[in-house]
Amino acid sequence: MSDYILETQNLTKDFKGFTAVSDVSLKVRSGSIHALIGPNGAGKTTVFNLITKFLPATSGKIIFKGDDITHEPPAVTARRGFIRSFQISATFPHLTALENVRIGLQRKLGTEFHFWKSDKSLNVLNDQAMSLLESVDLQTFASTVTAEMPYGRKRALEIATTLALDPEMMLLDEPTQGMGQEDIARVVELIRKVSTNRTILMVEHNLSVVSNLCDWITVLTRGSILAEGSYDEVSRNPQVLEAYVGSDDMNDAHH
Amino acid sequence: MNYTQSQNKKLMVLFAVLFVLGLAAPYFFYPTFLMKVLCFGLFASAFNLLLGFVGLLSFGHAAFLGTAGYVCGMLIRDTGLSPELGILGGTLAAGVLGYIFGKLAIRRSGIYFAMITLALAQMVFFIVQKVPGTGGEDGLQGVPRGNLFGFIDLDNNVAMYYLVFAIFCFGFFLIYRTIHSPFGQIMKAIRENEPRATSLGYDVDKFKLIAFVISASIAGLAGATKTLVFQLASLTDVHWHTSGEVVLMTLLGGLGTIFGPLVGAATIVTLQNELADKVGSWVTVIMGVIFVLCVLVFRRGIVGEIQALIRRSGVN
Amino acid sequence: MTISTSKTEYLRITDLHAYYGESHILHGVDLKVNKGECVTLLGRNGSGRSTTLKSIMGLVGRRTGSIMLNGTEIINVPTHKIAHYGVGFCPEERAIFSSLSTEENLMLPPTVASGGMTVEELYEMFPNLKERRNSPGTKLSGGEQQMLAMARILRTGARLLLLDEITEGLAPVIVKKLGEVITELKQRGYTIVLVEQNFRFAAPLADRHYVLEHGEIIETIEKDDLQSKMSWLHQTLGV
Amino acid sequence: MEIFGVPSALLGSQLLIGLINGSFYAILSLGLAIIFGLLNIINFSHGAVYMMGAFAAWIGLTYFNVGYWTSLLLAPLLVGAFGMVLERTMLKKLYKLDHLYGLLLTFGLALIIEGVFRDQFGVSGESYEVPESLTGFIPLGFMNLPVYRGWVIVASLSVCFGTWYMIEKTKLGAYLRAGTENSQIVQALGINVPMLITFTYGFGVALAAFAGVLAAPVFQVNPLMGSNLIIVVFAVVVIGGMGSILGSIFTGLGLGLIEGLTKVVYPEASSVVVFVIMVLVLMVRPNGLFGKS
Amino acid sequence: QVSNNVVKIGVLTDMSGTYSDLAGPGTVTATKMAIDDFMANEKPNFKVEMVQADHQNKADIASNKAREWFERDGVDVASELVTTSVALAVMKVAKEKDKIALVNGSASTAITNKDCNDVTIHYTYDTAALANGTASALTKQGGKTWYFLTADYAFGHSLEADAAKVVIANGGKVLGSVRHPFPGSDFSSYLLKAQQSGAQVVGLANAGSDTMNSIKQAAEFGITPKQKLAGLLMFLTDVNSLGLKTTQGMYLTTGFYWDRNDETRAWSRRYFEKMRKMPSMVQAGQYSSVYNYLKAVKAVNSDDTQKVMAYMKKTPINDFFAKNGRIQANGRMVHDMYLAEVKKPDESKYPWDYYTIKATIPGDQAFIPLKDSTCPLVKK
Ligand SMILES: Nc1ncnc2c1ncn2[C@@H]1O[C@H](COP(=O)(O)OP(=O)(O)OP(=O)(O)O)[C@@H](O)[C@H]1O
Ligand SMILES: Nc1ncnc2c1ncn2[C@@H]1O[C@H](COP(=O)(O)OP(=O)(O)OP(=O)(O)O)[C@@H](O)[C@H]1O
Ligand SMILES: CC(C)C[C@H](N)C(=O)O
Ligand SMILES: [Mg+2]
Ligand SMILES: [Mg+2]
Repeated sequence: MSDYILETQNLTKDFKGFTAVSDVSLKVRSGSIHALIGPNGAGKTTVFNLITKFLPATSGKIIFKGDDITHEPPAVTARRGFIRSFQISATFPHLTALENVRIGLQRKLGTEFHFWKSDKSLNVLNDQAMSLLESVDLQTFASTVTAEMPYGRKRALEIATTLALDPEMMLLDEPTQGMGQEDIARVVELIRKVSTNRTILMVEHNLSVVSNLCDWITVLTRGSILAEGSYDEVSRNPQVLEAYVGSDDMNDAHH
Repeated sequence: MNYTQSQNKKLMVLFAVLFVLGLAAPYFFYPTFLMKVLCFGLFASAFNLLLGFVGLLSFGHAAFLGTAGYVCGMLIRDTGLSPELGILGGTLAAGVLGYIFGKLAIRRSGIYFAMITLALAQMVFFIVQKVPGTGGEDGLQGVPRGNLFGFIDLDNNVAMYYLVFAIFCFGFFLIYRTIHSPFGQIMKAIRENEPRATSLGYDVDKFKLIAFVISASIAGLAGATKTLVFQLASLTDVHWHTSGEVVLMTLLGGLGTIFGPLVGAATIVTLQNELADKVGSWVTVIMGVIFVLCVLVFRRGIVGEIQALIRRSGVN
Repeated sequence: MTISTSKTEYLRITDLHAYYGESHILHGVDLKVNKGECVTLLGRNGSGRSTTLKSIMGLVGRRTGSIMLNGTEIINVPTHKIAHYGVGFCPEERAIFSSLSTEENLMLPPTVASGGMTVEELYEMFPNLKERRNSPGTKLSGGEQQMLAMARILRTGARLLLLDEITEGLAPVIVKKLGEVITELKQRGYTIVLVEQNFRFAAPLADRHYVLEHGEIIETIEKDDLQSKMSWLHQTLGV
Repeated sequence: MEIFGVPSALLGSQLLIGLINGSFYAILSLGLAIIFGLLNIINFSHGAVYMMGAFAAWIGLTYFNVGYWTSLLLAPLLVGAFGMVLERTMLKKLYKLDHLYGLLLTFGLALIIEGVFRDQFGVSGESYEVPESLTGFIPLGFMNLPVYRGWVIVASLSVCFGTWYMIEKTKLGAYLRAGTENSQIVQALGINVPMLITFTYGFGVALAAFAGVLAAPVFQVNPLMGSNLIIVVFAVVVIGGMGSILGSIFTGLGLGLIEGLTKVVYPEASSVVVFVIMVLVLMVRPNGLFGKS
Repeated sequence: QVSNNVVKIGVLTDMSGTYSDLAGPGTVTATKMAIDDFMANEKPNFKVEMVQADHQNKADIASNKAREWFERDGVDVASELVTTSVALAVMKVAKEKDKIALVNGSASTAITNKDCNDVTIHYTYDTAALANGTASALTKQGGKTWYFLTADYAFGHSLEADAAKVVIANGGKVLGSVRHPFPGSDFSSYLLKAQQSGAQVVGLANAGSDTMNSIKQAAEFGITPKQKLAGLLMFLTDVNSLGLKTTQGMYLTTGFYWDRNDETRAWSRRYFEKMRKMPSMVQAGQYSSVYNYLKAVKAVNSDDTQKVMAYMKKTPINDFFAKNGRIQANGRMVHDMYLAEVKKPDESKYPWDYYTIKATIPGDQAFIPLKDSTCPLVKK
């Protein structure tokens, strides 16, 4: 088994003659936090959609822990422990925070198709759900209906729900987008905390977050990989500076 | 937690009261009318399970009601099966049909789902009309009620009533249970945010399919029972108007409420029964006005409005 | 750009309350913007900044109070007329139309006054858009849509721009470009209300900052006082 | 010569007839598609307003001595105005809600309209004569095409393509399409959306009324003439792709043809064939033939 | 011995659907007239009440309603029952509850043949009588080759079959037929088929709006006058709404025409006063059947089903509707039918002056003779 938990080989996506992703070979090391950055329209979201099978690839392969998952349905991939979050917050708005997390936990119970059982049978999951909520600092919101929670807390809840599946790898699409500074700090801490024993691949424009958090960075432009390396390496790469930052100092790009 | 517990207690009390009322009802009301209300109430509840709790608008539910009715009627009349087996057979047939519909329609969503179910139901209509033995336009007439388990004479209206009541309670409880089950919990999640549920590893289509089959089977149970009550299955049962009517019943009673469909069914059945004779051809106009008002003013439906009223007075 | 015009009051909001259904979101907002000024609305998520902008456009369910635009009361004016009074709104959700091509999106809003930017100027400013001009609006990437939403209102000749989180999701290179655009717009005499998370972006552009919390203005900071208030801002907003 | 055991002359004439029916489907489904597109409402009363168009022509002729050609213009205007009143007073309140409510409201309206007409005019309906200038036949060799039916094709195709052009190629059309997606923002960009919506609804209704006037000389003018048609027209819109303009036009014509063929081969099934096609199409193209995902 | 001293008559009809013009509210009025006239003329020692309901042409609604009437409301007779499926459903309930069904609007011969029972009277007309009138007249006039346009349901099939039999019996030939979905609106493609067949007569084995649209479109495609159109079932109301210009010269068979003699005129004028329309045969038949039923109740002084039925079957009917009408063992009321030709517009002198009666078809030639009935009640 290689060090890489996820690999793409020559991944390509054409949209009616427009190549949004071309020949991307990406390697994500187990246990790392890996960032995907690049100018707008570079193809980051598309790469994400391809990896999670929300879009079919035109050509190329996706390999997760040595298995070719290119043509697997999304739910099956998810059950391998490979979970994504969405660019816009994805919770179940009319369930309480506790119930949200329980949805994640329920799969392990194996009773998801039991329509003849009482839902009281789910209460055995409450303790576990509560401790997950605690881990993201949401214990006080346990019986709040999600729709009434502040935005930043919803993102945290989403992460807690994802954690309930105990995923080996998480994909986060702009996890801090639309957040205030305070929430950003909270989410960065959270990501750091949950990254132990997990691999994280994220798209992020906020370079302070990236520099703070990420072990490895891949820069995309126009659908192809422009550069890869640690934050320091990448931020010194003149091509990256020109294409992405538009000045000669990466720090200008911090919010 | 406490709040929901006391809610639950209230609900249980309500169930008990209604159950007792249901037992006493045939001594105060015309049993055949009550049976019609119960059959349509069950049908609408089955429909509500899909629309109100899963978010799928099926515009072809009459196909299940009708198919089960015809199958049950033919089994009893033409092969001499006992009433309980006839009902079982009808229900199974609706379940199988539900599986086929589901397989074909489930991947579509929103209005496309509604339309594909409508189209499939139209085909069922056509088949029922054409297949020999259904009686075509005349309907399947003269189905004997027979003896339940060989010794309860169902020609007695009161006996028949208690059978229908028992069937209704069973179906209704099954729906209630499904909504409040681990399965129901996932269904709710799917309705709220489908992509998210997929990304958590749930096979969304499979859940919807199961819900669809449950709903179709219960609709079938209602249809088979209805055939036994009226000793007749007709093209009306498979006509798209019936599919539309069940939407109206559910909405009028209160979409996504437990009792709404029953109340809606009772209201519409009563209106049709009573109004038709008093106002003649204006009945459609009056029905139209009711729907318009219901949509413009009482959107939550009868039960929904009452619930809202109670909640508001409870808060104050 | 004489002193006198820049001192003319262009927008004044007094005691503005706004509601979504039963929830009361704004609790008496007061603010004012002079002609040619750029002000920002700062605050945490959910503090009501977007709602303030939407209230000006008449896109909120119910409002009370007063909104004076260039001497006219507009609180009861229908949304489309407000736009014709010269207000351009760039919403936070971008709202690019998928059944329209990029160029149709750009050309959609009617011209409300002369002096808007030309299409050529806009394409020069956002070359991505030029390249994707014929592709359907929502096939654009998140950032491209953001550019388009901004470009769309620069064409119309609107003199008051309400910009909600325009740097959101944009690569630094574009953010920088937008900064230059706004500076230029200010020079051309546009009046701008900016809602921003990206304080680094907003700070050098603004003449004044309003800080909102729970639907109320809790602090007004003039440009010159910014340095001295920095630590307070840090505390309240985490910037 | 024979095709499927059917003489080719008969086949030719049946296809032509199919096309004529298809042109009714096309105008009706076009109106439905436009309304669905902008208002997000499945206009169940479309059949009823079609009927109103036909009755408007009949009433005009019978009581006010208004001729066919005037009716062709006047009836859509009147019925369209009636539609606008409905929109202003009722439909307007439903835009933020689920499709379902619009469907139910218009269903209720259809019941009311049809009920009132039934009470006034009975169900047997009334006869409307083919206008003098359009009587007679065009000999086509394989059949005698009534001039009036020829006119139906010409009129409906022109109206359909005119409408298509307006929506796809003009600025007004761009407003419509944008308004379809996010009317609030379109309004914030300075376009009078409520007015646009009212006119669109009126226009869609007027199209149906126009079809009604076209139909009056061919079919018995009858309070229920629309309710029998509406389900098929729904199917057309769905097969074409909800809200797709071109989709509804082509599908309308195409289905007319297919229905025509069915009437040759297996006439009893001609009322169900459209649903079979709908299922097949949706299996392969979930959003209809011309629909966007 | 009339139970509760009240005779209750239920009028179960189509109040708002396709058949509401030819039956519907008009039959309710006719029933009321019958009751009022009966009370005034016969001065019975019991009361008569009427209830009415709209069955919307649905067998299930009809059977429900009838059940409710018989079980709960003490109704003695369910009457009118337009459309065959309704009639058959109600007949079954009536049999089960031992009450009477008076069928007027429905056409199918099944009512007095394979589905017959001993509590039903089929009063006004049936498909056999229609065929024996129109089809035989036209065939005899030289329309030897026929093509049928048939509504694809029981009634259409039955009408086509009966007419075809008559055509063949009279030396004609059936070249083909096409079945159209019911209800339909565009008949042009079927009409073209009929045209292509070259048949001399195109037989319309359908009813109501289907017939009307067929006639209208036949004119449009130039089928008429080259080929002759036979409306096998047309009511006065149909002719009224299509207008004479379209229908002129057509033959039809009817059980009643208002302008036939003084007696019919007198009654019809009274009806007209109330409805502002002349009566269809169904409406006139409804009056006659109800009136004669009440007379039977008075005669046997009981509302007991079997007693009343027995009396009615042995008593001839003589009124403005029928002369020497009699009810056969299978429930068929046998009376004279009339072959009518629709007038040309310029022949029509006053409102509702639509028909010229061409021939009277004696009852025993019009209806299926008892010996040919397949009704199990008929002892052979
Ligand atoms: N479905 C599609 N059809 C056609 N073109 C598309 C489609 N989806 C994306 N594109 C194009 O592909 C390119 C890459 O888009 P993508 O969304 O992956 O960008 P991104 O890197 O996530 O950018 P951003 O940071 O702005 O979100 C863009 O130019 C976009 O216009
Ligand atoms: N359509 C709506 N219906 C109900 N409540 C709403 C709606 N839109 C916003 N709100 C609520 O109004 C409050 C203010 O929202 P607003 O969008 O103005 O905040 P903001 O300061 O712009 O923050 P953000 O960073 O989230 O954009 C929030 O609590 C939000 O939940
Ligand atoms: C014309 C109708 C009154 C006849 C009816 N359709 C029947 O089946 O008898
Ligand atoms: Mg992106
Ligand atoms: Mg905001």
